[in-house]
Amino acid sequence: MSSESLNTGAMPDTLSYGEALRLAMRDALACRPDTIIMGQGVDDHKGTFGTTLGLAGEFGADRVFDTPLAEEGMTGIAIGAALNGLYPIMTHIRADFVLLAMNQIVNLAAKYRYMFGGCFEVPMMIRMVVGRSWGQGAQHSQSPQSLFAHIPGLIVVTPSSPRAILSTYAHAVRHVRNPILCIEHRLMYGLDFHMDEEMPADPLTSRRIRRGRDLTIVATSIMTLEAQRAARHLADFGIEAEIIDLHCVSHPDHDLIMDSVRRTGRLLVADTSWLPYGTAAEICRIVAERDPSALKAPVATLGMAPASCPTAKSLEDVFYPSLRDLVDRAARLVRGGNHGIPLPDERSMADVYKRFKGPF
Amino acid sequence: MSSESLNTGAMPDTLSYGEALRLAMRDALACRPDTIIMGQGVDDHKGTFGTTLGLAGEFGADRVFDTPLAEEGMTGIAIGAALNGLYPIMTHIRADFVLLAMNQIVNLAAKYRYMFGGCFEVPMMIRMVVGRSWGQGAQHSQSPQSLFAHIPGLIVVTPSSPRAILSTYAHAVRHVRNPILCIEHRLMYGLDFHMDEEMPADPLTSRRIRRGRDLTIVATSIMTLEAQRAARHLADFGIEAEIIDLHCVSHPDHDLIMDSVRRTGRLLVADTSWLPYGTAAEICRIVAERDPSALKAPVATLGMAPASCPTAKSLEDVFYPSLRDLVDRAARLVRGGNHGIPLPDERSMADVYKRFKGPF
Amino acid sequence: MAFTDSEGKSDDDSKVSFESMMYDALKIRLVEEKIIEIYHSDRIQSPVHLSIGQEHVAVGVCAALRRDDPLFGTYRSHAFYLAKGGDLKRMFAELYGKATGGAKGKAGSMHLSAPEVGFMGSSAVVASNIPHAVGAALAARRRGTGQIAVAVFGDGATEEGVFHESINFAALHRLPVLFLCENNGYAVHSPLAARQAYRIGTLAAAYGVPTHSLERGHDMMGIRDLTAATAARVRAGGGPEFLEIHTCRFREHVGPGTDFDAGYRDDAAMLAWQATDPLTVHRDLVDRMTPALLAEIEAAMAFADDSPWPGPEELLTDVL
Amino acid sequence: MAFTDSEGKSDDDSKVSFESMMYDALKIRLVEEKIIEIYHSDRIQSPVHLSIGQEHVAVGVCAALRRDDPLFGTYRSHAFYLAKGGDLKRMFAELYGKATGGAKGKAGSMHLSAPEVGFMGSSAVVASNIPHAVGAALAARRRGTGQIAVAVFGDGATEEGVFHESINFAALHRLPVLFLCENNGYAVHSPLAARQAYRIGTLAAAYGVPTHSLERGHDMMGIRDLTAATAARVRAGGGPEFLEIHTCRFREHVGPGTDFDAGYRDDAAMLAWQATDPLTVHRDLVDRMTPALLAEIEAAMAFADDSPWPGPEELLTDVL
Ligand SMILES: Cc1ncc(C[n+]2csc(CCOP(=O)(O)OP(=O)(O)O)c2C)c(N)n1
Ligand SMILES: Cc1ncc(C[n+]2csc(CCOP(=O)(O)OP(=O)(O)O)c2C)c(N)n1
Ligand SMILES: [Mg+2]
Ligand SMILES: [Mg+2]
Repeated sequence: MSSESLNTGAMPDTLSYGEALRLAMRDALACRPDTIIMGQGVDDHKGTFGTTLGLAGEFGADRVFDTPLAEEGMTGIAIGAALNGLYPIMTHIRADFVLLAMNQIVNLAAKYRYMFGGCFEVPMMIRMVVGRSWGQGAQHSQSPQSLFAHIPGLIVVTPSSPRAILSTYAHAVRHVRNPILCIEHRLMYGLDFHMDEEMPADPLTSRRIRRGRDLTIVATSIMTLEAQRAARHLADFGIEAEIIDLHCVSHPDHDLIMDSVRRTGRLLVADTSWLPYGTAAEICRIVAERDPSALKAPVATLGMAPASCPTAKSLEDVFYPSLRDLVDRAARLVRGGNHGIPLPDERSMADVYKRFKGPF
Repeated sequence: MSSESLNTGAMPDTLSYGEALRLAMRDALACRPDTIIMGQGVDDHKGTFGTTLGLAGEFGADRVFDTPLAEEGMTGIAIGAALNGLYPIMTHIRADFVLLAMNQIVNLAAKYRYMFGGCFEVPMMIRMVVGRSWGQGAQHSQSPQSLFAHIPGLIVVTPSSPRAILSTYAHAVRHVRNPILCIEHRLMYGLDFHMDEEMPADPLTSRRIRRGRDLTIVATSIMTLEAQRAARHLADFGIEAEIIDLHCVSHPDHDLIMDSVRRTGRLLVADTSWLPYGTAAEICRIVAERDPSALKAPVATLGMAPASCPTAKSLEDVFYPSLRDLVDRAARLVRGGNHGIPLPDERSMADVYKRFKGPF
Repeated sequence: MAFTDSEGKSDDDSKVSFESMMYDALKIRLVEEKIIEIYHSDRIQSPVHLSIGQEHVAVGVCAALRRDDPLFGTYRSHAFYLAKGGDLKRMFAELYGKATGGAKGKAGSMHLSAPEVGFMGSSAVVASNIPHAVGAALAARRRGTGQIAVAVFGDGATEEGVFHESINFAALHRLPVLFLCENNGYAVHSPLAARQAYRIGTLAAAYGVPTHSLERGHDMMGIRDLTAATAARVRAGGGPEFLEIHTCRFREHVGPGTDFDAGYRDDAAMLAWQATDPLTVHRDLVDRMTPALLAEIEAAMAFADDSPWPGPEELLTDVL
Repeated sequence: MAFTDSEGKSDDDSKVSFESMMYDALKIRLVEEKIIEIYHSDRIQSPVHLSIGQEHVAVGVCAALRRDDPLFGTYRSHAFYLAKGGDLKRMFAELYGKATGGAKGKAGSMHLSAPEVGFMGSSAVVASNIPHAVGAALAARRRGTGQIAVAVFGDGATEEGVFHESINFAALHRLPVLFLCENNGYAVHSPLAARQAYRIGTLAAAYGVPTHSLERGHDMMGIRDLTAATAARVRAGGGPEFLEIHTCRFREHVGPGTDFDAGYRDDAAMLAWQATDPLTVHRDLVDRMTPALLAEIEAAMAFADDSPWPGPEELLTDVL
């Protein structure tokens, strides 16, 4: 956790992902008078899954306000506001809708600073929620980190815990003068976490969240939790996985990844999106460009199946990699096909993080 | 070249990239009555850099028509037309503008078939031109293949020759029932090519365009030409490069790549976009997942510098990899840092393919 | 029988009768009430956006369309799916995520489709279906099919730029499109006043598109007649037209409940609507029709229950 | 001197004088004519979208703005850059791709900026700057700066959905924005009739935004006065307003040439415009002012010529 003192009061021992987001939003408004939060429904009784609840009342309806349905326009408006002295935070209840604003994000927000030779800065935050389970279907389930991380000028994070949220968002609001895209995961919103995690001083990087000698798992977002579950299971059978939470997918810590792979010789990447041209590809690039000879086995990768997300639960359960898949792939990586390690039973992550059940 | 008989008359010995595009467009209109071409300026006296010139006159203003400035809307209109029996071809004079249509392409066109369980098909083509040189700057120079190739349901090609254009477009118009995105490169439009190239029967794949034992170069779009220039230079000094034109970036030929890398042990990827989360990353994934032990050295990658494209020529010249860089990186890969191979002189590809000079 | 709306007027035989529309509307209402009833059982594991209170719009409009007129819907499409003639068994199977669903379970409630009756799919990205209708109309004209294409969308959808782009192109080329805006006054929990500086009808008219605004969205006969007259002009080549039909969503935006306790709207308006709702008013007709419909619904649910889940072999079909 | 426009009327001292506006307009004209003259030399290696024929709009509008009013331009922004007070030396250096340019050569002709005089950048993606002005106005109001924000765009830009989204939000929140549409009748080579089913003024008015259409885009005094009156209301909190100013591009869309031979428009309209162009009409004033301006331009070009190229060390600065 960074040294910032958040405007959040005393920190409890445990906190849910959603509560952390609300604290981060509150802190952003409290720490600078020029922060605004804009998004569809940010001031309604649901408050963006609770994360903006009460903030319009506390900080004023001119600082936390609803918007028309106009993703491209509102993103451009946020950019203009940032250019004239505000710190806008935009929210999207699904990351899929951010594709409507791709032009403003990629052609404008990402480029304004460079294109004008440093004359301008565009400090702003775009929050978006990745949907999963309960029949989100093809248009409410995408996780677009690689689309943004490909573009110079953007910072992209996929926080996997309240600690990561608090430190990253506080740091961004205070110190980052570029657009930052925060890709949050709906399935984590209701989960409680212990607050004893360490965070690096600069939270815009990757971090190791578990040490191990047998393989390296690089994970994003909720796959970090899955990796930890898999690691605990594997440990019962003598396999020690090291886990790196990629976190800042646009600016991962290459050294951290490489050092780990050099030690373990085995790499598994677990991402929330599709594999081609995704995070799995990028991690492979890092290793292949630096030192592929560090690999004692081919890299294993896990992500969404190469299709749109189906709605039927029976298909969704196989569309996403399960804990079973993760354990099996990790065990194979270390011990080969006949690894003999029993696979855990749960079929679907959504069943485990059960707090999320429709309608949305 | 596929076995299709194009509606193009006898084929000359040499053809320019731009003329090939015009022939392909003419063929698309001639081979099926339901083809339409829609785009800004397709019927004007410039005719999309000549590629749609005269076609409105020949096939009718209801089949080749200008559109308002409305990329998202017009893409949706093309989708609707495809759903009701037409084969729409859309044009964009710069790929950057296609970002305005990202929602329709990714959330709709790519998903319509799968999302509805195969009830519908969306056969259509979206052509877009990558700008380079003559101060195109940050917003007229992007090459978004990786953004699209990440999405299941889309087919993405980066043709590097008239043969590739003729066979791929003819095949797409006749047989492909999904959206195909054709990423064309402005610098090649005016170049003449010999027509003696071989094309695989199914042009939606990658192909080897040069054999060599010392290293494998995987290239996209115009980088394929650069790779050939580099290979000729390297050959003078005893290094034989094998070149694979990735071509169908969404569906590259994994076996072709892997077989080549197994033989040469060395891999260089040369792409027209940024490296992170790009084509270079994807090729590294293919090798790392299959058999990284085939690599005798770290993979070398070449693409745009990690910044927006600067306008000043002095910066643009270093923003893009030069022939020099390509030769140097290839030579290092094979012979190490002191390779002793003299580097060719040209600073910039734009100076070589000189036919392109402003204003646009 | 108390006739509250234009259904009292004498009816042209060639038109779909009031009774038949009541049947369709009741069917939709009962289907959605059944969905509410079983939602807790988790047989439907997906978000449901109910049309209860708005069924009459779908029924009235579809009564005046040709079966092959392509219509593009939204995530809130149970009503239009059924009004256009979509099969009930396949619908329940789709809601249940079964292989016998219209889309083999890949679509669910938000993405219903029934191409065999011109129901061309439902997109859950607001306004994204509007240009599809325009494109379908372009194709209809070019292919000489005589179809008119219908874009169905809510008041909120008119805020998206693509609405503007779509209506401009349709008007410019005088395409056979019917723009149908179901104005229920809310986008999720946001009232019109928090989102729109314009009046929807005025905006549409600025494109030179004839617009018709109908306050009484429960008046199926009125909707049918207005749609029929409008569709005839559109079909005859008169260019696109715009219908705005005011209506009221009785339930929460998404999910099976009500949410008048949430404070963003009170139930007074809803109660006023309910008082004129033909499905409330015509109790006798409703009572008469209900048993057969319930039996049909039970049969559809049984079909869905008995149907298999799509197996893993379905995961990668229909991609390319 | 033959007064053809409202410049004949008596002039309020607090306002920028006609002579001073003539000076600014002439400066822009001469700068662009110089660009044409040297374009073949390849000193400017980038696309140039000239404003020749349209300078008066920029000059008239900027004469009525505060220096700190943020204004957002397009790829066709030489005129607005200079009219807003941007430095000529830095402009030529930028066009030449030199390190002393306003953006160190990273921007070029399409992306001029001069934040010190409120010229907030130029985007080459049509219409993409419109929401920026709206956002800047939001910030101005919240921060109490007293600024009004100006979005400059062409007729074609109104076709993009983002225009609709932006004006709706500005109108809804009554933000201090001036929407300024330079209607030159063409987007590249396409005439309005091939693109728009609406009249631009009518469309803007549908959002409840007061719109003013000015036919005579060469009438700098008229533009200045209209803008001043409009800006005063906007600044006073009256909400956004919309100015449509008709004008004429004398040159090809992009590049230094003319293209009346291409057939998409004939030169009759252009000749009519030229006949009332103050820069043609007021020859004496023009002749009097030209030498000093040419000297200034030569000096700026010399400055640009003598300036260094940005070195490779600049390639990766200003990214993060
Ligand atoms: C582009 C986009 N933005 C936001 C959403 C989230 N969303 C789903 S429904 C909805 C409200 C739409 O309101 P309206 O068009 O009036 O239709 P209604 O739900 O009232 O039928 C919103 C904002 C979305 N699905 N797509
Ligand atoms: C989003 C987008 N689409 C297309 C283009 C290509 N383009 C550049 S200028 C232009 C015409 C714009 O016309 P208008 O807005 O009237 O401005 P004008 O050039 O007449 O000043 C077009 C289509 C672009 N730059 N951006
Ligand atoms: Mg609504
Ligand atoms: Mg114009």
